[in-house]
Amino acid sequence: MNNNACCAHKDPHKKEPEGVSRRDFLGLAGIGVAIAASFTAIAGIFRMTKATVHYEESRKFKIGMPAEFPVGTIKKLDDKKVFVFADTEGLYAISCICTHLGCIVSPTEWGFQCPCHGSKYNKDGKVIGGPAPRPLPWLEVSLHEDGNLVVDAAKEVKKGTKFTV
Amino acid sequence: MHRRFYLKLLLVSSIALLAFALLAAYKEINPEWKHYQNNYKELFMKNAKDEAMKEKAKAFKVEVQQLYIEKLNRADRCVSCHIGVENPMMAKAEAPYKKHSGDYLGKHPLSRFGCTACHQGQGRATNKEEAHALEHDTHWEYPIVPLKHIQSSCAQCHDYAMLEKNGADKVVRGRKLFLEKGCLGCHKVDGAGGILGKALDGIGTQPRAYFPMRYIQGERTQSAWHKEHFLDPRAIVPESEMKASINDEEADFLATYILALKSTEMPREYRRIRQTETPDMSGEALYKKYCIGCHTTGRESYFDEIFNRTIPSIMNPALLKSADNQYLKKIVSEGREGTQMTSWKPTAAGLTEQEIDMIVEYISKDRPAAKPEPFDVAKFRADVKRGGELFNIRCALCHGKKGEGELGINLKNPVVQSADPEFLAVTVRDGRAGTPMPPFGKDGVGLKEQEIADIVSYVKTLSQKKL
Amino acid sequence: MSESTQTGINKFVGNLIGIKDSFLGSFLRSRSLLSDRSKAAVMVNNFFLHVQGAKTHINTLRPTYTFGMGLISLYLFFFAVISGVLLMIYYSPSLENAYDSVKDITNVVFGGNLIRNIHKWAGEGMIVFVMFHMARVFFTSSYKKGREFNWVVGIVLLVLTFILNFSGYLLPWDQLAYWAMVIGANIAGSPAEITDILGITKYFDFGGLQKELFLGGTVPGKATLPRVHFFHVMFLPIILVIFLGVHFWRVRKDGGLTKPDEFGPAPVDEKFLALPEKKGGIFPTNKTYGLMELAHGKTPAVDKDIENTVLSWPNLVWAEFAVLMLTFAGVFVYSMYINAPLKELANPLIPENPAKAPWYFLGLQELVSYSAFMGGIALPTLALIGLGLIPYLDREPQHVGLWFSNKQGKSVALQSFIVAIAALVGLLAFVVNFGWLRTWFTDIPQVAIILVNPGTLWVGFVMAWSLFIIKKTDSTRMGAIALFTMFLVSFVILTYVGTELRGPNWDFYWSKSQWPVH
Amino acid sequence: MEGFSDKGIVRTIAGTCVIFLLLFLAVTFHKTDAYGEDGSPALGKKVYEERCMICHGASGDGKGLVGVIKRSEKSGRVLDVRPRDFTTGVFRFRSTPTGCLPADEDLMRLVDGGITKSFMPPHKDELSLDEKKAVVAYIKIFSERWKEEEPCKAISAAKPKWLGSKASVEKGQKIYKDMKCWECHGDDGKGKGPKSNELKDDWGNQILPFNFTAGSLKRGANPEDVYITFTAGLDGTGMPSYEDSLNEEDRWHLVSYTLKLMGVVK
Repeated sequence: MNNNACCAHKDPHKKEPEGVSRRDFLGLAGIGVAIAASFTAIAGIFRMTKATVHYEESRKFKIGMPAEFPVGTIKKLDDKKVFVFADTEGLYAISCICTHLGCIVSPTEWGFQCPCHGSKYNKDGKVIGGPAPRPLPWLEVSLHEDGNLVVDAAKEVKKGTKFTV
Repeated sequence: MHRRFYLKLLLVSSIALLAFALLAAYKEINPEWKHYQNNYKELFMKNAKDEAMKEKAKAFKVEVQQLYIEKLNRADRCVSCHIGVENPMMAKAEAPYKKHSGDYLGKHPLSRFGCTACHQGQGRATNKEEAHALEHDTHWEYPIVPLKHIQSSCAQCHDYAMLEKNGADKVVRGRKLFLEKGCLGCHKVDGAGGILGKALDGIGTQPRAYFPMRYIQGERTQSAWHKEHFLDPRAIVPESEMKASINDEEADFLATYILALKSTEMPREYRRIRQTETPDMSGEALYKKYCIGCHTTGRESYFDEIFNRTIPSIMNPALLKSADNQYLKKIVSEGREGTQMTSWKPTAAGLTEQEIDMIVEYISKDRPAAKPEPFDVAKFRADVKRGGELFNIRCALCHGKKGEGELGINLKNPVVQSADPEFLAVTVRDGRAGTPMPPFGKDGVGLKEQEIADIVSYVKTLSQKKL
Repeated sequence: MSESTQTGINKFVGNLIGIKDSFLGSFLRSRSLLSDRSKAAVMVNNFFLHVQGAKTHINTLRPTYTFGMGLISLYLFFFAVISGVLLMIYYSPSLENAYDSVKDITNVVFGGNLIRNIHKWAGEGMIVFVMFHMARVFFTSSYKKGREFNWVVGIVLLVLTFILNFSGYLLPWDQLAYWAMVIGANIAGSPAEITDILGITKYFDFGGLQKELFLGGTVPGKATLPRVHFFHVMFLPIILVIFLGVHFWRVRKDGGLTKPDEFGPAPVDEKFLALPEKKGGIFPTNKTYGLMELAHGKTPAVDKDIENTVLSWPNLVWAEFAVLMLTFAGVFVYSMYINAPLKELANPLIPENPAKAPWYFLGLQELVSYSAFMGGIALPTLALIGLGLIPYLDREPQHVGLWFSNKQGKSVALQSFIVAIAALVGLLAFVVNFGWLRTWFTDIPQVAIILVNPGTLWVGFVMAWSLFIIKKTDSTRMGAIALFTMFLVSFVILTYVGTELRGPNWDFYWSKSQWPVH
Repeated sequence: MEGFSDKGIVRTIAGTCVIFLLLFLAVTFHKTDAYGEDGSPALGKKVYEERCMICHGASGDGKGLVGVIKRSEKSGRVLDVRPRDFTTGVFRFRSTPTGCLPADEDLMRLVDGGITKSFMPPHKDELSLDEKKAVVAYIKIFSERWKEEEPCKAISAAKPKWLGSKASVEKGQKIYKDMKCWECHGDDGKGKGPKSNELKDDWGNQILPFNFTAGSLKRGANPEDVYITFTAGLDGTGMPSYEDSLNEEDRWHLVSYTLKLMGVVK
């Protein structure tokens, strides 16, 4: 850059490096920072719309004492949207939220039926008909230190895992 | 003159619009409730005796009446049609102008309670069909409570002792029936009760969609459902195991009580639960609460088609002769796994230890003095294989090859498996009088004591057999 | 008396008397409406009227050309906005009061039920008339040279109309609303199916993001209603108005509505034009000036209206005003007799059975019942992109302004119509009777069902068919007609199947009376 | 709902006809292979004492150690179930006309299959064929009638094609009304007719008419069994034989109506 920038003409003969002149640099920098600033603002706006706290009950809940689930029980905990079964091998919980689009499946003699789009599951939750992409998730059953059974609706376990008291 | 299409279109549309707008305006200013209020005004003027009343009648203003109750978050507009509900002169008028029956409005002023707190129905509606919401297509979850079940709303604030004294006989009778028919044997309420049926906490506020209406003949409302379900449970819920022999009148009372089990509480200052009467803790009351549903009198054992199993006679002196209270208590607490006999301990069905003791004490009140002849099983060297053969010939008939039980009781459950062998041996030898279990010992089939000991040892191995 | 010599009082009184004229003059900015020039001025100088040109082509005034579809859609939008604003006075978007406030509107507010019905039916009417408008624009090939981008803006408007209607029926927080939110959110979240298969959900869960943005959580609840209310009342209408502006501005820049190339005014047009007031005089027209107008033709036209146009005032203004009142009357009468639905209060435990969306989404619901991602997102997006690209793939300039272009167009449309009905009905009958991959091979991996399902098969068939038509007729226009006809047919058939033939558990029933009561 | 394409329907009808034919042949052949008369009496006595005496009593009079078993039906009625008394030779589930002794096959069938709701357990795989023959022969000693009377010929039952058709059901309903079946079985077939409470069997004990809606018939639910019940009647109970009062075709109509009450036929 020649130093007397204010009024000197560029000397055509003196070969100066093909760089960016000061005025262009300032212009480019201005535009660059403006874009960066607006993107940050937009990112901020989007981040703002993402709810940081959910007004929902916790998805880990107690369902009662083991004795309340003797062998052969089939119980639908309505407000928790979970089926709890007890058979000779142990206790297990299957979520009743359809994996297709979130309706509540209802029990039938051959398994579960979703009322919204016709997805069908067998007794273990495996999809046997309709558009459901994944089987009904089996949820983790564990024992709370105070002796109550606890189901964690957020933690899916492999099909067939049964909790023995 | 103008053949112009658009001008004609404009004219026609505008005329149509104007006409329908006027029609709409007319319909808007003549809603259903205005007709009722005009009739009421005439009636009021006719019935008004003295001058002041006449003046008041004339000054009556016809408009939407609304009772807004902040604490209950209700805005009831029922009084827009039921306009004469507080007017003593309307005592003899027919509905909807009739004065409210009894002096209930005296103690429960409209301004503080509104109507739907007790009568349910759709308070915000301003026409009869939607307000009463009896039809399914009114899309309202809480149809109006029929008058014969209206007392179910009293229990939201009053305790049953007070209700009994003040004539709320239907819901009180309903509760007495509920506690005496053994409903708690299968249904849990407030944490205590069996687990075969659905828990009944808050059943009174369940929305209409909760009840399967497929087989209902009458009205599709909660109260009609309960009534029909009590009369024939399996007709409404085919796979139900409900054992209820309830006649028509009892069904009404029970339905009223069931509707009184509400999950929504009235705010604190509305409630008049002064002193909750101490629950009758006597053995008999507890027996009626929990056991009578299946064991009825407890005197005779019978094979039940619904459970597909024999229900033992738990107050049978023959049983009490050889079974001591400690064994009975174990049965009541642990229940018989694999059968409908639920475990009643505090962590399961929720009875306290003391309650279980009271029940066992009540059951064993007719224990005969004589003790059965002792049977020292220990001195016999038991041959389980021989016991197995004998079991298959003699016992499998009634108790099932694997002891899962059908006519005979289930022998696989932990209570029998861990019972005292002498008790089992005595039972096999003497049989159980009053039940189909015959004596196999010397004064019956005539098996030798060694054979009985073998059978008992084989019975003890039944729990390993997979069902 | 000149101005300066008058006394203050006289001036004041003079102005006071003349206030009527001075105000009117200032307001209307035009003097008597006799001469052409003043009629043109009225159009140009008025803020509202200047959206239309000073002169209008005779073809535009023929009802049988556009049937006023676009106009009706616009007016329906007006009525929806006006009634919407009125509803906002009483509606409260909080979970506890939403349902009660809607009940109050229908029960107590004076005219409340009527206004709510108008808002609902104007909104749904928009969908009907926007679809007709799109069909009219397409079949009169009014998307050609210069108007391509306006067609794309039209597609955006179509989508906005659907989403506005969707967010609308979520607000009352009744059973339909709650379960529509659950299903809508999960459709939005269905890309997670794909990211799961690709195993990248942990890093880039696009589905989850969309669902979170819409619900404000994982389940419709306290945070969802205000968001939907914001979208429905503020965000979407503003965007729609912006695009509307662009849409109208471009229509004007592209020279108003399209018109057939060889156009001669037919005697029937007389009915649609205002009679000339001027009875005699040299010039048949009211032309009192030598305004040189922009003429498109080659030969100078003297004493003949330029390019078969007439003054917008009063012709077009009357026409538009008539359509306005027609639309208003239509919506008003419909709303008086048919109530907007309002189901039970939302109950997260008991889904409705059948859980049916309003009619215009039932076609989509049928596709969704085959695969959530494909039916819910992929196929609709593909359809919209396909529609949007039509003007860029069919650039044949001939036959603009003629319904179905020519005789061949009509036959291709008819052919495609019949083939579409036969094929789609056959496909649906097959699916209903014999089920699909999942019923035959229960262990089939989900990706197979996502890729091969009745939805994808049908879209594939439609594309193949239109390519076949292009090959056979050697004209992209014909291919476009085939494609568009099949799109309309499938929309109608799938909607009918979803409305009439689907019952509880989305099973097939011939009639509603066969539904098992549950 | 899985509908069948035309090809599917044709294939299924053909298949069922073939199976029915085989079944029919098996049933007819099965009948002719008569049971041997003998079977040593000692073995019969041993088996009887080990398994039957406990209920049917040492003298076969039905008063064994087990005594009366109470049964509570689904409809809430409680019924006393008593073991069969062999001394009178009166049996209910016979394929021989009313008043006759049962054929050996009848007894063998009862020992094999047992009677579901009367706690008579099945012995299909507990006893060998010889033991069954022996015990069937042994119980004949309890009643003199076996010595005096000649066994009668079994009733044959051929199922007509139109059984269960709409017309047949309607005719059956008319017969049900005319023959006053509803007096015991009730209008809805639930067994609660006006006279259903004061019915007594030959031994004077209360007996309740069958509840068609409760499903399993003791003798077996296929139409032939129902037809035989109408023709042979259930001796010892209130159920008369309609062999003479109704011709064969009417009886088959009555069978159609019964199947409808039981929900077997739509």
